[in-house]
Amino acid sequence: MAAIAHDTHEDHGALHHQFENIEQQNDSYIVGMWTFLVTEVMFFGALFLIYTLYRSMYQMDWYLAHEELDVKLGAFNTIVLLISSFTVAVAVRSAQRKERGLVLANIGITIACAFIFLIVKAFEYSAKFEHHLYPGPTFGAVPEHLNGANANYAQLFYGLYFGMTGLHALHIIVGIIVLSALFNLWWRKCDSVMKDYIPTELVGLYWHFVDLVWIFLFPLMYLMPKPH
Amino acid sequence: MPFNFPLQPPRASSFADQHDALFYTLCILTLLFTTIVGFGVIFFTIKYRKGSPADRSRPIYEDLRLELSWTIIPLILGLFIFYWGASLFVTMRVPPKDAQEIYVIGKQWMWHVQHPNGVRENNTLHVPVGKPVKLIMISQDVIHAFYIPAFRVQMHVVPGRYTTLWFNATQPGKYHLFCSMYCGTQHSEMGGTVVAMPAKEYAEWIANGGQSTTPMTMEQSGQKLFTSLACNNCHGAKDTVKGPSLYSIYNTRRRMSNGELVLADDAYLRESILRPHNQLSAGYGQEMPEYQGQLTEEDVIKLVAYMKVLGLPTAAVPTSGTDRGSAVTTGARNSMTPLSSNAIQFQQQGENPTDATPTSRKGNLSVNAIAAQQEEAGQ
Amino acid sequence: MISQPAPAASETNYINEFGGLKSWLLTGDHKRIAILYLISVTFFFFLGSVAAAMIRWELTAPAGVVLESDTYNKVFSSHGVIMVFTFLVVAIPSVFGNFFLPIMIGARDMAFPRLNLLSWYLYMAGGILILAGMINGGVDGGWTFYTPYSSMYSNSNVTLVLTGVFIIGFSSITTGINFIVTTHKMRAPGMTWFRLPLFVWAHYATAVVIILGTPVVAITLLLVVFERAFKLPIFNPELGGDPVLFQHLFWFYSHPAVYIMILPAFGIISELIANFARKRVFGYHFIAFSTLAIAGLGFLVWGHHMFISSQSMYQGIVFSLISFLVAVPSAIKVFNWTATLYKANIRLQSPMLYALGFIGLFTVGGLTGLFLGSMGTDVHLTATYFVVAHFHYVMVGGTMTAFLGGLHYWWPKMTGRLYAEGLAKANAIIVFLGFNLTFFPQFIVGWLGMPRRYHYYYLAPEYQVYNIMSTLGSGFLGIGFLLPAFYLSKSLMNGRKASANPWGAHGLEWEIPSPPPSTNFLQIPIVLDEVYDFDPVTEYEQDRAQQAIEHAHEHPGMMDSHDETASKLEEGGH
Amino acid sequence: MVTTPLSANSHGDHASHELPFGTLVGVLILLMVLMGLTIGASYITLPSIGPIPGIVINNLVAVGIATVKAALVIWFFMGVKFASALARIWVIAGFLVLFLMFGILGDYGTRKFEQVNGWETNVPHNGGETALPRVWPPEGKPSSTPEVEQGFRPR
Repeated sequence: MAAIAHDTHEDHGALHHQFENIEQQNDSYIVGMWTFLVTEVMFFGALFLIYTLYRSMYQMDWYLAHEELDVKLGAFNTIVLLISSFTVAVAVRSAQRKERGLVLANIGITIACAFIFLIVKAFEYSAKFEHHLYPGPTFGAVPEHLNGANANYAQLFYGLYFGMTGLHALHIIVGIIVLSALFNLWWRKCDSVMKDYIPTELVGLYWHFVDLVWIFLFPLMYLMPKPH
Repeated sequence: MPFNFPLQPPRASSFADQHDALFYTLCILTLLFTTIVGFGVIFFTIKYRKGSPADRSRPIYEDLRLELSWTIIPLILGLFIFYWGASLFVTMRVPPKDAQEIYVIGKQWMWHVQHPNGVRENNTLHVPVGKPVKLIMISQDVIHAFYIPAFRVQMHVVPGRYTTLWFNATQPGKYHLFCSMYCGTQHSEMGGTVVAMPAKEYAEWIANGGQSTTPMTMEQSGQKLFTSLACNNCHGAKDTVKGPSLYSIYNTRRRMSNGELVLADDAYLRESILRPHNQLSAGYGQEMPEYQGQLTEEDVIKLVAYMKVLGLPTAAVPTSGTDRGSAVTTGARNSMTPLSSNAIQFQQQGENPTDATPTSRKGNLSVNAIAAQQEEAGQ
Repeated sequence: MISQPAPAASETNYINEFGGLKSWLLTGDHKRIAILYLISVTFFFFLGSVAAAMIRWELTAPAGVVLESDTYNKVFSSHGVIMVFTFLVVAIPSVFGNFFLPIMIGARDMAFPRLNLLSWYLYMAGGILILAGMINGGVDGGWTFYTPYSSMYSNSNVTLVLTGVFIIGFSSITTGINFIVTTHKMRAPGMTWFRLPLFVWAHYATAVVIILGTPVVAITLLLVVFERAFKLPIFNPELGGDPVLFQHLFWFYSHPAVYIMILPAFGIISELIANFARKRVFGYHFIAFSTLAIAGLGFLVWGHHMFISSQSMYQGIVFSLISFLVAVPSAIKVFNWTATLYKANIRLQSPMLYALGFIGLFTVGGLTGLFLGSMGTDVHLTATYFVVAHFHYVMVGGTMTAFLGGLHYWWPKMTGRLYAEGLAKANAIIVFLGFNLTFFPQFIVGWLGMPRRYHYYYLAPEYQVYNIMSTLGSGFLGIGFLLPAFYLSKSLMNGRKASANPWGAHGLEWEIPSPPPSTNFLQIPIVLDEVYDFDPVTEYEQDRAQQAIEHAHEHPGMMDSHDETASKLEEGGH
Repeated sequence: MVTTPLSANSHGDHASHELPFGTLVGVLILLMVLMGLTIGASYITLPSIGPIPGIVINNLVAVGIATVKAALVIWFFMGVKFASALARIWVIAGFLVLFLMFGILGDYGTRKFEQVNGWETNVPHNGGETALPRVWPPEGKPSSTPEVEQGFRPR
């Protein structure tokens, strides 16, 4: 059977021994990736749950605390991530069309975007650290940066801020590693990616998820409406 | 070592009977179904064992009626039990308006109880029989759980949130009081006695500011103070990071932080209770709160008397059972002394979470164990 | 099933085809990974049992025997953490699921072999971290790690151990992904959903629960780690955080986790009952769907662990209601297994003994669950030894018994060797009796009000007698767990070679040689017949014939009706 | 060749799944526009509608827009549009269980109906001194959010 499968599809990558044919293999990888993304959804979901609860408890203090975050930087980062998500989509498309140049270009742009995002984030973090807005005994040592928010609830807010954006940044870093590996494979014209678009697609799916998380993080962290 | 086989806890509250009714109903159901299944398994296993001459023609593999019957019947039974349990739970959860309120603070590792008129006691709860009592509880550090098996009541005591618990004691007597939520080293010792007394006696007891009317030796009342002020939280059987051990300290020479040797006589003990920071034992900071103005001279004498016998061969320690009700009584001394002392301790812990002060309880145990056994003998 | 060339033809199998430690540590073969898992979970189970023995010994006296309270707290916490996170959650899926799920559906391997191997390495990494934490200083707080104790007050190695648990969580996630994709995508031609053995159904449901539940506890425990390491004040009540929120998130996983532990056991028991009763499982569809129902409803009952934890009374009522609903599918299973025995041909071989024991113990365990699901009684019984007993009836009496049953059932297939059946039968009985002696007294002492996790109970010395009984039983139980280690490992050295199908069981795994070849199937089978395709009548006649022949050999010369049937069968029979 | 059951929901040749470049660009632009919308919406305070306070509506709008953006990414960029039924089931299952988990909030929503009064007010002798040793309410501006008044924590 496996032999037959090979005959019907000349233009695909290696068929692993446990699979019967290439559809089975591709489908398995896609479904597997989605299953993994579902676990990621639950992973961040718990954090969003905590966020929702505490924000509903301490609306005003959190509003005051969040005024310290820089919406402009946040928006800029959102744009960067959206673009990167787009370029990855294009990369996958080009991978399906086997246009190596386009793939390389788009993956390159994506990696660049990821780095820009991280750099901006680094600036934001360092500012918070200067203003003693990181959780811990010295939190709120510079009271004017609390904007009059209750120090304890503000600390809760920044705890979640660092927790969630930090985990997201971690995912970005992992993304950079994976994307670079993919880029390398395309660069070296490996069959595993040249003949089979699935690896590109999988990395794409992961990157889109990272983007998804930020799509929710941005309004929740940076854009709290004033309680009234 | 009592080797009788107790089969049910005492029933001492109005909940106990309702609760036990449900409990035994469930026991019967369990017995019933276990018997059905067990009998079925054994019977079939024998009848249809390999090669047994039983008729196996026309075996059945699916039978909707059968499936539905053992889906529906357990479901109905379950819903019935659910309704019963839930309604009982609601009665247990919603205290009556006229319930007398008693305030409980849980902290590592003691229960601090405060009666409405300010009478305080530790690890002991005196309640009137026949009157609904509502406990308003909160924890100072970790989550504890206030559990009185004889009353069939249990509730978590959570930091940062008040929880309530109410019951209506029906039988006078002494019952177990446990902390049933793991809370650290001495979790298993964070318990004591619930004393249910007739309303009249309770009124007297309250009126006497929590003194049990029976006279006590100086050592006994000293021990009561010692526990009620939570001295043993820091001054255990061995020296710990929090405080030096006071066991058989009397008439020993102590090295002070300034290097000099001091004889631990009555004067020294009194001084270091009232103004501990004047003479710090070597290696200890100023953790201990000053009791100057918090304790009467009488209280101090009682404490010193207790310290004289503390840590001697336990037989020599005159104890008063587990009735360790506090003796902090009148007006000026109604301030929150024992609490504020722990307040300092708590804030230190808050800043330095990992400092949870493991202390050996073996020494302390001997005293309590004696007490427990005496209580056993008493009952 | 059509397919396989004559079994036992192939001499090379997954064990001897490649040699050397490296070939094991870098293998992608699901069977070898299962063996790696078997060794590691056995090791961890041993450690957990040692901790259990220490607990039991310490509880024989009201004021403790040797240990300090701190040590005792660390011992019972280690017992909980090791048993739950490194044994119960992992054992059956990662050993038997890994080994037999692909074979049962007629696949050559898991969908993602390298992911499968990764999951073992993650498991070992997590396990080693946990052990490291326990060796240098230990950990306390119990396996539930309630905040704020675990996050702010415990001065033990909570951080290290929780990191280990976090990593193990990802190990089971990868296993879950593998199971789901494999079950969906790798089934052999003709292996329709309703031809799947119930073992596969159970593992599919388990995988779904793992996928959806584990990440939640992973992030929750990670937040506790962050709180300890970076002062991230998520559950800190001093800053307005809510410690009860931790319990919500923790139980949102940890109640479904109970089903992660018991569903695979259901799967094994269904296999054993069907194959040793020589009869298709009664109500196959009901068992299959009840498995899914349990997996689904299991996500809606986490609050029944929190009736008295200051959770809202109203939500508590909802949780209690759903808890009673989830009890029904379990009842369905038990009744169906019992009904399967009707008009069957029951062989009381060692795996079957474990299976029958399971039915009894799980029935008690499940029914005592009602005491805790009904809110009124839960108020008194929760956090006492009643809960401990209930949990152990389900987990030790259920999962552990099923694990032993499965181990005995598949040992010949996994190793190609037969063990001493007599000893195995005796052991099954020892385990059953020892277990009941250990844990039934705990029901009573819990009902009397002895709180769990208590080191001293000198305040209530009347509990002692039951604790002593329990400790006695645990001795027998210990023997029951050591004996198999002895005779199974002995069988490896000088056990008789096992045929492809020593039990006369039904299922794809019994149509390939034992031990199986590296690719399981020389050619992918095409499944044509139904699952558990036994016919009781013919089975019965064959049994009679066999008996007759044995009988004839015992008493040559004497002729009786048996021999006639026998000769008849030998002419026209097989 | 024997058809394996998976081919029931497998989609033959994946190469046919590529989106037209225009669509991708369109989605990107749409996402940008929506982002601008969120930022704008966060600065205007919406009026309350009936019982629902305006702040809630503000939040709903913000989350709603984010959800639309997420849907766009999932549907087009991540190609669920073409993914197998199985993959779609997983997407749905994931968000469904996430939704279930938010049932945790039900606890906090219903708890206020049985709120427990603290004792400062009704302990006569200690003049409203809190029984809690820690400074409570904590330093800083006392919070003015309605939820807090409703007894999420002792006041």
